[in-house]
Amino acid sequence: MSIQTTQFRPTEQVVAQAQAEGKRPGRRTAKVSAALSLEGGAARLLTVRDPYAARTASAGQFVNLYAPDPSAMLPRPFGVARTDGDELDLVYQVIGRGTAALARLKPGDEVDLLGPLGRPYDLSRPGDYLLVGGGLGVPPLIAAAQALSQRADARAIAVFGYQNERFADPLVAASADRTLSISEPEGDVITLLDRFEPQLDPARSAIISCGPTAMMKAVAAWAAARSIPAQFSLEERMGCGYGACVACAVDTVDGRLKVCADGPVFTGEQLGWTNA
Amino acid sequence: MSIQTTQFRPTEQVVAQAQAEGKRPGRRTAKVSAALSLEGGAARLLTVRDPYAARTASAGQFVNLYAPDPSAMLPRPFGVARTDGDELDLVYQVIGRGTAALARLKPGDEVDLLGPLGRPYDLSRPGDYLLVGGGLGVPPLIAAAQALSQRADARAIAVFGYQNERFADPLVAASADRTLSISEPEGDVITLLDRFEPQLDPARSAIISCGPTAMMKAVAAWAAARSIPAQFSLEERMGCGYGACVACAVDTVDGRLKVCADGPVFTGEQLGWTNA
Amino acid sequence: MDERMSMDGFDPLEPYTYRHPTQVAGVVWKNPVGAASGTFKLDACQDFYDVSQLGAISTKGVSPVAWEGNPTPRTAESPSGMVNAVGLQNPGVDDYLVDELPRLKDLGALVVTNVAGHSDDDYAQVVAKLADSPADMLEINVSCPNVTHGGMSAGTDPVGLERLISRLRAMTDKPMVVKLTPNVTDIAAVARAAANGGADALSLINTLVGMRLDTTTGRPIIDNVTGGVSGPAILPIALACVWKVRQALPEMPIIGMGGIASGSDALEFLYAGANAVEVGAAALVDPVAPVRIARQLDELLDQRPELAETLEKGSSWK
Amino acid sequence: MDERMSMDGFDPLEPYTYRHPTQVAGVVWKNPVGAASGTFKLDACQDFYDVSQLGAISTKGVSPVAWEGNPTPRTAESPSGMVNAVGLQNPGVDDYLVDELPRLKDLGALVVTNVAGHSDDDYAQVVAKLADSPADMLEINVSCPNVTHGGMSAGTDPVGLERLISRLRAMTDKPMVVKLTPNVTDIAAVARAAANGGADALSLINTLVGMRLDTTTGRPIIDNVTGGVSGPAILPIALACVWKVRQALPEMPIIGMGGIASGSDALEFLYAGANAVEVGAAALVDPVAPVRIARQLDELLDQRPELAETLEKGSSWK
Ligand SMILES: Cc1cc2nc3c(=O)[nH]c(=O)nc-3n(C[C@H](O)[C@H](O)[C@H](O)COP(=O)(O)OP(=O)(O)OC[C@H]3O[C@@H](n4cnc5c(N)ncnc54)[C@H](O)[C@@H]3O)c2cc1C
Ligand SMILES: Cc1cc2nc3c(=O)[nH]c(=O)nc-3n(C[C@H](O)[C@H](O)[C@H](O)COP(=O)(O)OP(=O)(O)OC[C@H]3O[C@@H](n4cnc5c(N)ncnc54)[C@H](O)[C@@H]3O)c2cc1C
Ligand SMILES: Cc1cc2nc3c(=O)[nH]c(=O)nc-3n(C[C@H](O)[C@H](O)[C@H](O)COP(=O)(O)O)c2cc1C
Ligand SMILES: Cc1cc2nc3c(=O)[nH]c(=O)nc-3n(C[C@H](O)[C@H](O)[C@H](O)COP(=O)(O)O)c2cc1C
Ligand code: FES
Ligand code: FES
Repeated sequence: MSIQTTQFRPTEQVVAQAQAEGKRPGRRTAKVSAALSLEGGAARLLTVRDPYAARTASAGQFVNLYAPDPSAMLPRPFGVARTDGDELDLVYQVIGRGTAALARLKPGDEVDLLGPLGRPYDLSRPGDYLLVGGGLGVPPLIAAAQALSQRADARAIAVFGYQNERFADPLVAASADRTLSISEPEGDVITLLDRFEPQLDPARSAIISCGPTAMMKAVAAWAAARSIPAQFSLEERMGCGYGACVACAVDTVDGRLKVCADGPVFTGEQLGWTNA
Repeated sequence: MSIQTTQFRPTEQVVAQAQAEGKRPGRRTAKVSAALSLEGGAARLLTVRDPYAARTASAGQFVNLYAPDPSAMLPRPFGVARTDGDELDLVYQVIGRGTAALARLKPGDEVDLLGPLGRPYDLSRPGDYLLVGGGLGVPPLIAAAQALSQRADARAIAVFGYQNERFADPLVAASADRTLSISEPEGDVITLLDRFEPQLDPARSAIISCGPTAMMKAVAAWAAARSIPAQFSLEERMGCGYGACVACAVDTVDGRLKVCADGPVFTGEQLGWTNA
Repeated sequence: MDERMSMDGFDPLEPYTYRHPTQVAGVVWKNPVGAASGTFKLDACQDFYDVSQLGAISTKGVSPVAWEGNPTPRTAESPSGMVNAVGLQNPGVDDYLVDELPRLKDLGALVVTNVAGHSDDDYAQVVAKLADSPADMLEINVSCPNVTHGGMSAGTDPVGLERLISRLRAMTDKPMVVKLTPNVTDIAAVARAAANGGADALSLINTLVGMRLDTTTGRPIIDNVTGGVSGPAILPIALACVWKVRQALPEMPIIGMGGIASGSDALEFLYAGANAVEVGAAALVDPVAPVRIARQLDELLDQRPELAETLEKGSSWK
Repeated sequence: MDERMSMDGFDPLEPYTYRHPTQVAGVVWKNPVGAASGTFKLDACQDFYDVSQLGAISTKGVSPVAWEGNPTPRTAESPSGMVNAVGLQNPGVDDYLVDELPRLKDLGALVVTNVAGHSDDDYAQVVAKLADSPADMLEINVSCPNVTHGGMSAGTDPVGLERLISRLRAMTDKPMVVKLTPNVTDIAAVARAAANGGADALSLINTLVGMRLDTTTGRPIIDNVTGGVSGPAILPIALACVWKVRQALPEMPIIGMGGIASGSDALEFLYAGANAVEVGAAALVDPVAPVRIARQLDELLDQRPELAETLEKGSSWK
């Protein structure tokens, strides 16, 4: 009389089999390498050892984590924040039941995961990238800074807005060329963008952004006014995270698309966020 | 949006509060001290640190364990097998989902528990006690042997029948005055009782038993034929284990009673198992 | 944040003064959390907590004479839930009147007496005997899936239900709650019928019909084959039922239940439109759960003055 | 014993020959496990496994024209389950006929095309277009709780259902499965109506109506307010529905579903009376779950030769 939603399947085995057949690896069980609280509890950092996800994820992609609690069935999607060899870092906040269970994980524990999922930011153009993030939207931008730091033809300028604690600054500063940040009493990312504008060459700049929708729309307007191409990573409640259920619809100029599989990254044009 | 069926409540705190008010402590969280496999996996031993249960349980009583998996909600009742200071031992077999989850517990992990529950064996008379157990019915009899070993006026003769591995012999032999056991190819507990009969004084003997119903009924008939008073510990699927739901009914000469609260120990007379 | 920690200091025995009472059909509950029928037994529960701490106690269904219930096994587990087919085993109304009811009242409990029957006459007989009793409210259980006659069938036919409730209504002045089953195509229609018959309040939901089979034998686990599903698994279904009935009957007091295991779950029912809630299965797996949930809800209501004000009206989100 | 370990060696990609086929309305499934409608998308799933490995693929409901579905949020979690209100977003039958269907057939899948409509005419329009298609079976979805017209209402009224199925029956020779909703007082009555209309098989259950509210805002989580509950939480309810329909219609092929997450769960449905099963929510939380379950069931059936023999008949425990 089994009622388990999954089985224990070690990540190495699942991945080896899938790769041999040219398929993507399904849900699997990975080991937790580290679990920390950031800046007095404003967020948490979870490091998971999953060679496949760590070595194939691109900035903007996410992984599904599954709470170590079979009664909390649905996936918890988290943007990949940083990769290091076989390990990947996730930065998250405790919101409800699933993240509370994740926060109890200790190094050596196991956690189920799927991914990497979704389409990454397009970072192919050379130039300056403004990584504009708010709150828990910053993790994929940390990954973008890491990716850009490998390149000679691009610079990463982190522009982060926080409610209070600037928990992600140390994480992004390790890779970004510059890190600007602000927290609510002082202003928001638009305040920072306005301050930074004198140093900006719109023609060779791009914005990639992730955060609350209101913030992203403001960023879209700011970018549109300056004709800076912008990409946005959306959040939506998901049923599967890999494109099977159509729970995560978003209206775009190309019709109703799936945030999980057609996104989470969309251009300002796709979203129709192009009015300054 | 919480959907947890319980909360983490450390056993010391729950017990101290309850005792101060003269109430019984509710469900609480205890630490696992040891978790072993017995005799090549025939059964498992779980040692839990719960001072209240360990110090108040009597032989025949049980505790509810709750699987460390909120989706497996119902209690898993287990007879208390042995107590040592603040710790109690449970001996169990992996049957389904809950016991499979319990088998994954390691020392230092936590497990929720309630109890001790039910009414114990009546061991008040002096004399010889035949502890007749089959399969996973032996745990409460180990506790009975332990209790009887403290007494000068009583002896404990363990009469254990197994399917295969005699996993509980070492546990009961530590306290019993004699340990007789048999496994299926050779015979059953009746075989052993017949063999032991020459050494038995029915007038100063009593039987306490736990095991499969068919076995206990055979033991009841054997005891009735010799006018030996006998007590039986029953098993029934439970909803609560503490007397609230009436899921665990058993027909007795006193009417329909609850196995969990009026039992699990009943006399042969109560059960009407008195025909030789 | 971590809920696991939030009740570390919870003490079911410590004197506690609830700050957020509610009202159901004019009866004041000291807090909005009661024990659900069939999951509370006085002898068992009073060992663990002071029963007067709860908003109300809904007792096990009482029938005209003693019922012995179904054969065992009577219960099986299901994912985040359980299936039961106790079959309303109870000592009958005469025993109830001299034993459990006076003892509950002596202990200061607010008592909702759950009434069971195999036929309209059965219900009438029990209500007649309870009319002058100290019970605070009556709860007519027309929704038990585990008895052959009466039980759920009475709660699935709006016409028959209205007739039954009208008849019982004439027999007593006690506030009368009708307990509804979710095993119907349109719960709002049944709720309206109960209201037309004169119900003062509705309680919902009773269990959903379910079963489990043993894959080693291929046979049902429960002797009765099917039983009623309760526990967290049914929470979203119960919330939708409460919400639908609240939309259909904006003024009707509603006692919501089904899968409540935390103060936050209870609060969700209040937002869906309940005036009060009851805790069933969760109390089976922790005797003090109803008290814990009452305290948790009390704290959550502190932060929601707007809800506390409208609590007695059944404040749905609309 | 420890289930957690039992599939350590499970490889969804390794060639595997199933030993226990089944039949549904004369159509042979290579194993009794299919993917449930609405939880399978070819583009998403074929990345993870070879779709021809499953007994069948039930595709997302197709409507006469493209439907855009409901606004987001479309999903919420519930204990051991989920609530969804996708609202049958799909590109319409014309697109389906030139895109997903031929691709599925090229990959060797056995295709059960799920048919959606807002009205009887809608269903008829889709069935007309599918009549000559390569679809192996049609599944008439009269049980979706998430569309305003048609959808579930068609599946709660036996008279209307019989009329609808009779009409569709006359339009095609394809084996026709009717998908039933559990949100009714008497599922056996609805099943009989479908049979009278000419259904070749029944599939059950679709989701149960449910909702969740956000206790920080007091408002429903899903934009559509209510949605359909699926996942392990509904397993015992689904088993009881299958069992009841099997008792009422001993010869009718039944595809059972609702909460299946393991081979053992699937086996339980076979004992309850199903000839085959489908996996829904479990596939959303592990793309390869249907393949894993098919393998687990295959191994369990090895140990039950008596069941394998009667599998095609829908062998309930009675
Ligand atoms: C593509 C994507 C990337 C994300 N990346 C991050 C990240 O890097 N760091 C981070 O802290 N958060 C991130 N989020 C949000 C994160 O997924 C939610 O905070 C988390 O799922 C909440 O889970 P819970 O169990 O605590 O909440 P609960 O309320 O218990 O969750 C119940 C259900 O609702 C879903 N849910 C609740 N809130 C959200 C939300 N805001 N967005 C989507 N689903 C939600 C959960 O996934 C779950 O299925 C991301 C979301 C998406 C869609
Ligand atoms: C008073 C009492 C004392 C017991 N003492 C012991 C003991 O010392 N050692 C031991 O190994 N076993 C003992 N059992 C049996 C033990 O409770 C079950 O084996 C265990 O609950 C099975 O749980 P599971 O999760 O593995 O099985 P599952 O099948 O997953 O359990 C599902 C549900 O069925 C119940 N259940 C399943 N089998 C039984 C059963 N045989 N009896 C009662 N409920 C059952 C479970 O408690 C649970 O609620 C005792 C039972 C009772 C009633
Ligand atoms: C073991 C058990 C016995 C029950 N007996 C009754 C009863 O006698 N009368 C009644 O109206 N409801 C009865 N119920 C239903 C509950 O009161 C409640 O409506 C239902 O279980 C849903 O709530 P829950 O999910 O919190 O348990 C019983 C439920 C259980 C689990
Ligand atoms: C996201 C989602 C979408 C669904 N869409 C459809 C559909 O289009 N047509 C249909 O007949 N059933 C649909 N269903 C119902 C499932 O096919 C299945 O009947 C139900 O979910 C119960 O099975 P489960 O518990 O395994 O998910 C959908 C279910 C889910 C979860
Ligand atoms: S979440 Fe299932 S398709 Fe995006
Ligand atoms: S198990 Fe609930 S009364 Fe015995």
